[in-house]
Amino acid sequence: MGDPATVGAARAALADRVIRVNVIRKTFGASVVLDRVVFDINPGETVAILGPSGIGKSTLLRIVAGIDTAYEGEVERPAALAIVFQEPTLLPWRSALRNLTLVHPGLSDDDARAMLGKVGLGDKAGLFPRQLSLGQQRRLALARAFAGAPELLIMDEPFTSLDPATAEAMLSLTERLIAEVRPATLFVTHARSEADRLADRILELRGAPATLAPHLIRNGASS
Amino acid sequence: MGDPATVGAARAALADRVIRVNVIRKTFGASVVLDRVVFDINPGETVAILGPSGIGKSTLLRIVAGIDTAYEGEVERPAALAIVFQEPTLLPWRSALRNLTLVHPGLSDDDARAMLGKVGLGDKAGLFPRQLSLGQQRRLALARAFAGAPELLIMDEPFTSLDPATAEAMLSLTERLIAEVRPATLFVTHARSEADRLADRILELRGAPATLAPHLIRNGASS
Amino acid sequence: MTDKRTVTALSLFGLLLLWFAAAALTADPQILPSPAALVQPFLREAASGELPYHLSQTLIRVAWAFCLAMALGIALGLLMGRSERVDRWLDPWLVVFLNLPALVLIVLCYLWIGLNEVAAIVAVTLNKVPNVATVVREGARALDPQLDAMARVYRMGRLTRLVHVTLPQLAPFIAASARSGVAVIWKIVLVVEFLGRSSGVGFKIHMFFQLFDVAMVLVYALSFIAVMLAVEWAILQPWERRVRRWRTA
Amino acid sequence: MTDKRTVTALSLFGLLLLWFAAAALTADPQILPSPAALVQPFLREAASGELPYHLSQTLIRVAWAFCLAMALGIALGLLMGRSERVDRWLDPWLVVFLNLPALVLIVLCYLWIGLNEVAAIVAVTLNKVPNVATVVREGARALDPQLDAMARVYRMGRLTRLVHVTLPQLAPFIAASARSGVAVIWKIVLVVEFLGRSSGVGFKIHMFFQLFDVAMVLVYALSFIAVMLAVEWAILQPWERRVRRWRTA
Amino acid sequence: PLVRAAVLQIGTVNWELSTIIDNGLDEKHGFRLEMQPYADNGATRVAVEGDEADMAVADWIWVARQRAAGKDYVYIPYSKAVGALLVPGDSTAQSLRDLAGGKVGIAGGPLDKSWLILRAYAQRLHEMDLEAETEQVFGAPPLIFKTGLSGELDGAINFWHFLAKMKAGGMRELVNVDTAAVELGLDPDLPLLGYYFKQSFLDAHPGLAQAFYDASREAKALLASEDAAWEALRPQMNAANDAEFEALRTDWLAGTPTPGSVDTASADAFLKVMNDLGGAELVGEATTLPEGLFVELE
Ligand SMILES: Nc1ncnc2c1ncn2[C@@H]1O[C@H](COP(=O)(O)OP(=O)(O)OP(=O)(O)O)[C@@H](O)[C@H]1O
Ligand SMILES: Nc1ncnc2c1ncn2[C@@H]1O[C@H](COP(=O)(O)OP(=O)(O)OP(=O)(O)O)[C@@H](O)[C@H]1O
Ligand SMILES: [Mg+2]
Ligand SMILES: [Mg+2]
Repeated sequence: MGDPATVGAARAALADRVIRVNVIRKTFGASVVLDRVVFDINPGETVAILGPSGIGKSTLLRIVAGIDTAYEGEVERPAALAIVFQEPTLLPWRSALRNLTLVHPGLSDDDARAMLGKVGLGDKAGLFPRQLSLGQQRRLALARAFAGAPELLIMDEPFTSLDPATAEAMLSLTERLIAEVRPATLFVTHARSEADRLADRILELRGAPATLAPHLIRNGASS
Repeated sequence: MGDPATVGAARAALADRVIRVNVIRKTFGASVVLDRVVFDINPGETVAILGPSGIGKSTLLRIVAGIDTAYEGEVERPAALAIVFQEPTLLPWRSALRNLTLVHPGLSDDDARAMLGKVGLGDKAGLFPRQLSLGQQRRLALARAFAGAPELLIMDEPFTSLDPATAEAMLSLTERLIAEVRPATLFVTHARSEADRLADRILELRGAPATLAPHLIRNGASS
Repeated sequence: MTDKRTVTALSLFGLLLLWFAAAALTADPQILPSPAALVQPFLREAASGELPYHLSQTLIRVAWAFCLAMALGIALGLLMGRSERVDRWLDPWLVVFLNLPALVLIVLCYLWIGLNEVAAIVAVTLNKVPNVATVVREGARALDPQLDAMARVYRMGRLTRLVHVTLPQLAPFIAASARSGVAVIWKIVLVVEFLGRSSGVGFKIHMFFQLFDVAMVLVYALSFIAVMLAVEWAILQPWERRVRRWRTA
Repeated sequence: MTDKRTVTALSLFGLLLLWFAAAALTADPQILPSPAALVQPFLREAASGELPYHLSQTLIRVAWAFCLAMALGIALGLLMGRSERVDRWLDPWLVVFLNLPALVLIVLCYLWIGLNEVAAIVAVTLNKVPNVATVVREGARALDPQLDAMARVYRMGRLTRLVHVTLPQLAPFIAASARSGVAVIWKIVLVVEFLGRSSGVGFKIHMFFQLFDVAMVLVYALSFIAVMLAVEWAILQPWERRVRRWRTA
Repeated sequence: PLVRAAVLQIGTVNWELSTIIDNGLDEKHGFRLEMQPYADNGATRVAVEGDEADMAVADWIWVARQRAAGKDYVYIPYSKAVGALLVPGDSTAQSLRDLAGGKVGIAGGPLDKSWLILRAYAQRLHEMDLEAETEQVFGAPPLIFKTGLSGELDGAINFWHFLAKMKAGGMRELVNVDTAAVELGLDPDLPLLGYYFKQSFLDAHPGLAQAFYDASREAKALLASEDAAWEALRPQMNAANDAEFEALRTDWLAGTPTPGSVDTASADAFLKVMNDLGGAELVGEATTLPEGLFVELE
């Protein structure tokens, strides 16, 4: 995790760059999924994306993360990314602990254990992902994203499959992390309450093909 | 789906049997996960299970469904089951439509299309599961469960990863199905509201190893 | 599509060029004749009916042995991969038969069954079955238990499960063992033919090798390879593309 | 553990019984000698040092060819499975080399490189590489794109990705091609040895086959099989169990 | 009766057998001959053993070994052609001694009869252990043929028809096995190669052995006297040129053994030498000449 002060200083020097998303069109075969989805994310800003199931939220995140490159338009993004996929996407043949340390070679075993503790998996370090419940797997995926010091944090419905108490714990953890590392954050959620609590700005995808809703809903509470 | 009246008559003759769950102990290696989880489900009754992430809800459902047989105790269950796993668990190499008709050989293509329409996938019949969004895959899994006429319906967090409007649609659909086919239903949820709305009875798993909470929370609203 | 064909054609052309170069470097037509030197003998053999006859004999044997070995091998591999118990019992046998020299099996088959077509095909099949079983067993061990649970809970029929749940997961393994299978089978057929048949490409190749007529050896070997390329393009690859469609869609 | 060993022992014992029965039925020790008749010749060959010598020669060749073929085959298969472009270019070559008769490759190697050890090992390796590549290519095509995306986004190092993301997914394919690989390699080594080496099990087997001495053929063949069984139990199966642990946990 | 002969498709025996069939010599002697071509020696043996053929060609040591092991094989002579050791045309070697430290290619394997006789000869004449003092490369006949011509070997022992081609290709004979045999006190007229039948087959057809032998002798006589007979064989002889054709023809005719039964005494002597050199590996249980190996012929 690193000392917040140092990380903050490094960040200031390195990455006070705006993340520009400029997706002109994204199609799958004949069907157009995204149409002119254009927005910026400022450094340290948290942006939530809302929208009905199947509209194209995950598709948009994959484009922003650079996984999907078959689209019209371009995206400017930093190199240090972290991502929480909609499904856990762990290495099933490596233990929970190794799933953290392999992805972050700089992370010591002790730090990794501490991180597992924070997401409530302190006693599961040696288990394989298949031996974890789905909620535990999702928390492991969260821990993996938080263990680096990303400049851009992308999360696809990070807090589903969790009971209210655990969800609340994960939300606070995320808030703390964002406050410490100050990454630019882009996340998808279906829960308006989560968006209100975490996001500086809320974008909504609408229509077919999906576009950003004409009036961007702004979160009055923060910034 | 079948005509509700006929199905109801057949059901009365065939399966007015109580489903008895009597799990004395379930262990994974050294760790005991379930301890004396004993309850019945009456024909046509809907039971919700609540509990924190990782407590053993999915494990319990797998035992009830007969997937996991390595436990102490026994379960009496009918033969005609339907299940919605916590993850979609579709056949990735078959189209959405075929995912329904292969599992239910009696289902005509037209009925299957109608069923897809009900879960909002009317125009996705020909797509492979990988071409669907996660929410769409989950709805396909729901459609698969609803397409039979199960005597016991088991669902593991069926309504997550859905936006509020879609979730509401799926909830009503489930209510309608339960009213029509009157299966015994056992489902896991993290949302108290879902439980209150659908369930005749709510069970809560607590502690380590997990047991049923001493006082069963009963849903005053129904039955 | 046309683009793909161009690449394939270019690639084969490159191979031909390499061969021309190698032949020029070797500079001894008895060791490696240039491709041009094969045209004449090829046409002669084709016109005389020798080549088509022996090639068809070999192809019939290969086809029989292939179908038998794949069917038995897949069944055995699936059984062993799915059941730890069966595997424990049959595994030593598999290792023994896998490593039994082709020669031994072939000679025993000929002596027991007689020097006839049945013995030849049985010998090849027995040689190949352990191979297919080994590969498919690995596939069966890697089957997804979740899908299996789903199929069982929904009481899908045996055949439906096999065709729509199990085999699609095994497809890469089956494709692998089919492709390398044809190759291995044809190599064993060569041995079978030279050990006890009076027809077939293997018989001719061995004979021409005894005569040290490398050109004719190559004519026969390449004719078979040409057939295999045709099978690859006309059957195997289109089938694979269809089966793999869901991955790339 | 002990239970497993018992089953294996019983299973091998069953095979032995079957052999006894077959030998009794054949009733011609020149066609199929009974196992008991092999003990004497085996001890004689072992004591004279002949068997250990030729066996070790063959094992060295098999080991070399195996390592080379697996390394090259995995690299090639991975490359072809992951890149459609590379695949399109190399696929025709793969089919050609896959189906080139062992005899042709072996003879060409001997003639080019000389009648020596290097030629023998190169010949076997060239024969086997296409086989491994074919199997591993199927594995590479079935790799999970999601895990790949994850590894790329998190900028995992090349080596880490290979070892911890790619190879574990290829494990069943590598195990399959390793196991059937040793078998194929050893069969080719047999041919290589009888065509142009003066030592090795293949050399002896062919010699005894010329003399029609089935008992000695079996002594040599089974000695190699015994080594393979040992390798299977001492190396391959423990390795597989370790690699497969996550599936069964 | 029908006699099915399992032969190598390219074997030199076929020259005799084709001549028999083409000239109706089989019908003339009261049987019908049919050739079944195979690609490998082993295949012809499997064919006889599996009762798919009634006879094949082998050297009598091999037949003796099988007979001693309990097979009821019997032997009818065909040819006394033996091998020789060739050296490259530009080799300076004058005797086997000069091969010390060199590389010798041998087509028939370590139990090749020519090789064994030459070893005994080297021992007798030069007190030289040929096996210890040279490096042997055993390989398929065509490979020995080709590597020999390429000059990679210091000496080569091959089957006689390859030797003929190698000589035509410029290699030179260093020692002839015939010479070596005489030196060792062996009978050079012993027909090493012959046809073998199952005794039971001959018993079922009395007189067939003699009839077949007569046909064989007549074919040899025909080939010795008439060029036209050779012209008929030329397509299957695979002679690249006239020189090779002539060499093959001369060497083949030189292999004609003296008529009549095999001399058991000299055969026994020969077998003893083989037993000394090759041991059980070569002769198996046939440490002495098995009873009834050679068919009585006149
Ligand atoms: N490979 C593909 N081929 C065709 N259509 C696709 C493909 N991938 C996605 N789609 C379609 O694109 C649309 C958007 O999918 P996406 O996964 O981005 O939805 P989403 O907004 O994340 O939904 P959810 O909230 O359910 O996860 C869906 O309608 C889906 O059917
Ligand atoms: N194969 C296994 N080996 C060891 N432990 C296991 C195994 N499978 C599950 N567990 C443990 O059993 C516990 C219960 O898992 P289960 O999947 O039933 O939880 P859950 O209640 O469904 O949680 P969630 O709400 O997160 O899905 C978890 O703590 C998990 O780590
Ligand atoms: Mg999504
Ligand atoms: Mg669960």
